[in-house]
Amino acid sequence: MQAKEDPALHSRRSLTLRFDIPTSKTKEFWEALKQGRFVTTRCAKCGHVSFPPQSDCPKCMGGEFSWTDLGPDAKVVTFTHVQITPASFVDNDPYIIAICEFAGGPKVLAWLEGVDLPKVKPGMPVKVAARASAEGNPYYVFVPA
Amino acid sequence: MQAKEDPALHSRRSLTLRFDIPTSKTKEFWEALKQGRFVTTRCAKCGHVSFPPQSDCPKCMGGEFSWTDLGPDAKVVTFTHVQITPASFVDNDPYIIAICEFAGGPKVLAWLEGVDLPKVKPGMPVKVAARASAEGNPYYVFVPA
Amino acid sequence: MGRVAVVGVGHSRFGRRTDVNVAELAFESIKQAVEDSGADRRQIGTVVVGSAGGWYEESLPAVIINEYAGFDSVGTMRVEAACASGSAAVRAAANSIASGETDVAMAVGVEKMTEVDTLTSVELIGRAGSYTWEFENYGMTFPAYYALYAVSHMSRFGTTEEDMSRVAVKAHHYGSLNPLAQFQKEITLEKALGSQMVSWPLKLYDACPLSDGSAAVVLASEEAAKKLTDTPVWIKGTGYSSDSANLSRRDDYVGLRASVDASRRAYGASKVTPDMVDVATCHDCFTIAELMAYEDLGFCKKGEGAKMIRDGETELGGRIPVNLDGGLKAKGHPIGATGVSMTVEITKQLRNEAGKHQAPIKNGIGLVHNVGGTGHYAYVTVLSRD
Amino acid sequence: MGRVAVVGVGHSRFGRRTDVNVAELAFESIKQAVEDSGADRRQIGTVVVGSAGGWYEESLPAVIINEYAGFDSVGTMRVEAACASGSAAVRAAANSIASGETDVAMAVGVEKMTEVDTLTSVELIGRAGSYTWEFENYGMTFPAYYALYAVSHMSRFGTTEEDMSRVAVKAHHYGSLNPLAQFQKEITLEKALGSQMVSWPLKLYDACPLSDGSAAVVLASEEAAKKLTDTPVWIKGTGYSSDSANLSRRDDYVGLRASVDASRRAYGASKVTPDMVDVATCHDCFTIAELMAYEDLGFCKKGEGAKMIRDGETELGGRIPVNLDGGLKAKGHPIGATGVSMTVEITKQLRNEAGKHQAPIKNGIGLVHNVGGTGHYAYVTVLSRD
Ligand SMILES: [Zn+2]
Ligand SMILES: [Zn+2]
Repeated sequence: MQAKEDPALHSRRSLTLRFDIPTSKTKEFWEALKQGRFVTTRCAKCGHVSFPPQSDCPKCMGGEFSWTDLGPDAKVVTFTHVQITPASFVDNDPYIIAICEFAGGPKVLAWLEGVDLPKVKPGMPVKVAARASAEGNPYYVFVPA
Repeated sequence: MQAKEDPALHSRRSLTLRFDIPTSKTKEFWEALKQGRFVTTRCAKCGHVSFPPQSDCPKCMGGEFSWTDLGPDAKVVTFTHVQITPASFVDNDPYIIAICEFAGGPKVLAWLEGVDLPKVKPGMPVKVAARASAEGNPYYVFVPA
Repeated sequence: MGRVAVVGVGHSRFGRRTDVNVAELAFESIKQAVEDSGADRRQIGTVVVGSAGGWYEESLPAVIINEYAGFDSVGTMRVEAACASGSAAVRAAANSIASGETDVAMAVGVEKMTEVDTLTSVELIGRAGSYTWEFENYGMTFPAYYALYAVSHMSRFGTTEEDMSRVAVKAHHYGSLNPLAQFQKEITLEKALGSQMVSWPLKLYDACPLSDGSAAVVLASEEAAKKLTDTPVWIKGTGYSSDSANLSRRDDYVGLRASVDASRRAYGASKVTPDMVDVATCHDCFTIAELMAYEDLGFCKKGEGAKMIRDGETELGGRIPVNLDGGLKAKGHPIGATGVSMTVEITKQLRNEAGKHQAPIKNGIGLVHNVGGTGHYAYVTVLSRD
Repeated sequence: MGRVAVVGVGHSRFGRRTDVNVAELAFESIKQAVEDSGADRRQIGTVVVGSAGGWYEESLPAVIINEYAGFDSVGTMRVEAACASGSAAVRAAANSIASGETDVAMAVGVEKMTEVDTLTSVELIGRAGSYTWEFENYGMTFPAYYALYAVSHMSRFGTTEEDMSRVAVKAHHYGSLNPLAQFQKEITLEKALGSQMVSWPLKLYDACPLSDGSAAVVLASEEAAKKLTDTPVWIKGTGYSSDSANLSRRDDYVGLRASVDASRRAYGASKVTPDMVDVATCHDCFTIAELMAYEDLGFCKKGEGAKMIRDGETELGGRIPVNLDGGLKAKGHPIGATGVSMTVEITKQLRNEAGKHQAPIKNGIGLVHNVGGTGHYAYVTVLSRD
């Protein structure tokens, strides 16, 4: 270990990055979510269902697709409880993150709310629910079924 | 051109980076500068003079060196006047940047202060001068000789 | 070294692409390149992604792009050589073939630069030199870097602001012929000369824009190429070089030593001389950069770059047509995409598929010149019809 | 593909290196590697720098490092494969030789992670997956990524928190024998088990630290290697793979498919089977990662990783000693340096120069396993004395 008192240039310039991420290709997902529906894309050519939704098929590269309902029922595949959070989440209490699988369909990662850690088990039935951030951004969480 | 109204996720997370840059190997440079002297490294083995100063020789990879005085006299090699400044320099007025060459020695890039753009020419004699930022960080500029 | 050919090309529209995220943008080129090559996607053993990164939200672009495009379990990595990242990707993909790792590989170049505000972009590029010695206290910018060269070139050789503006006029003219270019309108010399000063003596119209865009090439070994296509374009020789991070350490400011070294190596490896080049893309991030490139690549003598543009020697029909796709200046410069985009352009030229901006092909030889930063990197590739 | 050998190695002390900037840190390894190789520095035609970047002020690390070390006009680029960036650099440098570009090349891995505060580091790593779908709204962290795997592995195979802590105890034991390691003190099982919870069930002692460090290797063609050294260590076979950016797209959470694929390809290319491996480095960014690696690399059957650590099979003297340098857990994990550091360690082991942590070498075969992210990338290299 080095001495903490090693000389350093404490930079007087900060670099702050905050991105505007295009959502034209997934706007139906976010709009359905605002109405409480959880949908994703199904390839018109090969039938592959993707999550996250994408307008180009990763299996056959086809560009034709339809939106299909996924929710709300799913079950927990795996999970964790995050106690040391990133800088941009310092105002959050520790949160449970779970990967949950929809019946016969894709898996989705999100917060699992409304349950204490010791009660969470793989296989636990959950349902997906819509939320909005304080800024009005839509997102989704899982809650016990 | 795309329509400005394309939907986007305006991220609610920002990433802010500000670095503590180790200066153990160049502290003599910064300390001499505070005392108004402009020095750099000279390799004990091959005599190569480096700027920026570095404690390992780029010519022979030797690790023995001494500090040698460079200043204050130099002349302008090339220059520019920066009118669109980076995000972290938005509070600065436009500035002249010049690369100046010390007599028989290395070149150095810094602001050229105390002269109007139309009067600056390649070959113009200048001298290096010490400055300190509002935060107390030492730096150097060129001024007309 | 086994021969490597370009067998498929893809290119997105460049510009302010607020309609797509980085993976969707890359996919536009990937799909075209795969279809153009005729290869089964599963033949592609390696995908190399060229991207400088930092401008957009995803920090592992290679992985995000491969997931989106369905490249499961492919060997992959990202490469960065500043504004030459795209050429570095082509190089790494070609080496993956030449070394025997795979028969078919893809290089994808992509950047998404408009998700942050303009002054943050200026900051990101300005930091890409020597942060400690040239940015922290002095706020270098990309135009400032090239302005230091422009002032020296003007002082030494009498190059003028008007000469530089001529490069912009040429670029916009050819941009108007390229439906994928960011700017598709011609401009006048007066408009260029009268545009906003950015870093004296460089003005807004001396500078390439901030761009979103992608490009992709599918490369193949000689054996695989001959099965896939009747019109392979061969990588005949390549050269790479670099120079100091600190501009203060450069020998002079009238040319890029890295470009000189890289081109000499590429000419040597390909046994080609500059007069054999039918068509070239030169790295014109600023107008002065294109003039210096003419000289550094041996298209003319040092100091005679301005004369070449004045005499129309780099126009369509001139001695060596340069940047017939509009160049970085008018086509746009999504950093990581540029080197791949140049490779796509020269491949199309050599296939006689460049449409309205097709050059006459006599020797079947084209050249790609791609600079990273201000000559911090240089990559030169000679492509050939045989 | 021509054979490529490691002919020189260099390695800095890992840890909180507030005494050096990124170029000074890289130079420590570069100088050692060049001297160890006996090569004239001018023979080195390519320098590939592996660094994830973002943690330190310089955005063109390859250029800054080459300037500092005096590599004027060398062909260079930076490569990124997240935490496998170092292995990607070794791969690219080796391909530069195998393709015939150069006879001697260098791969340098470096990261400087302590110039920002810890929570910013947590943020930087957490963003390196799918930013849009898994970070923006959910704040994934690196421990969280691996905790999702740990929970699944525990649930399916009965692996326990104690099993994971055993990996930490082993790592710290070997770290205590490595003077370049970040942590050089042994720990007890109780200390590991009782350490702060980070992302349940992973605790502080399940995680590698944030580190500064560098490593370098000089590689050479067969002809050049034989001139330079009597103890070349050959790159016998390599395998690379990748997996989805979104964790939700993975098939399961009990192993890394990318590691399985990469190791199968490396075994195939080198004609080596796991039982022939004398000594290995496995990517133990978290203790669960090491247990999964035993399984994914075929050192044991799926689900039996915990048994291997309980039975001491990966200790010095065991069936396949793993991470005798302390591993990422105790040696430290400067992201871009790690893959090169692993190559240095296995080279020293095969040369019988590993000092206090030397493994018995019977077949002359060692293995490097380097993962990027959470199996977003995997690189496996088989090294051999002949
Ligand atoms: Zn499909
Ligand atoms: Zn020396």
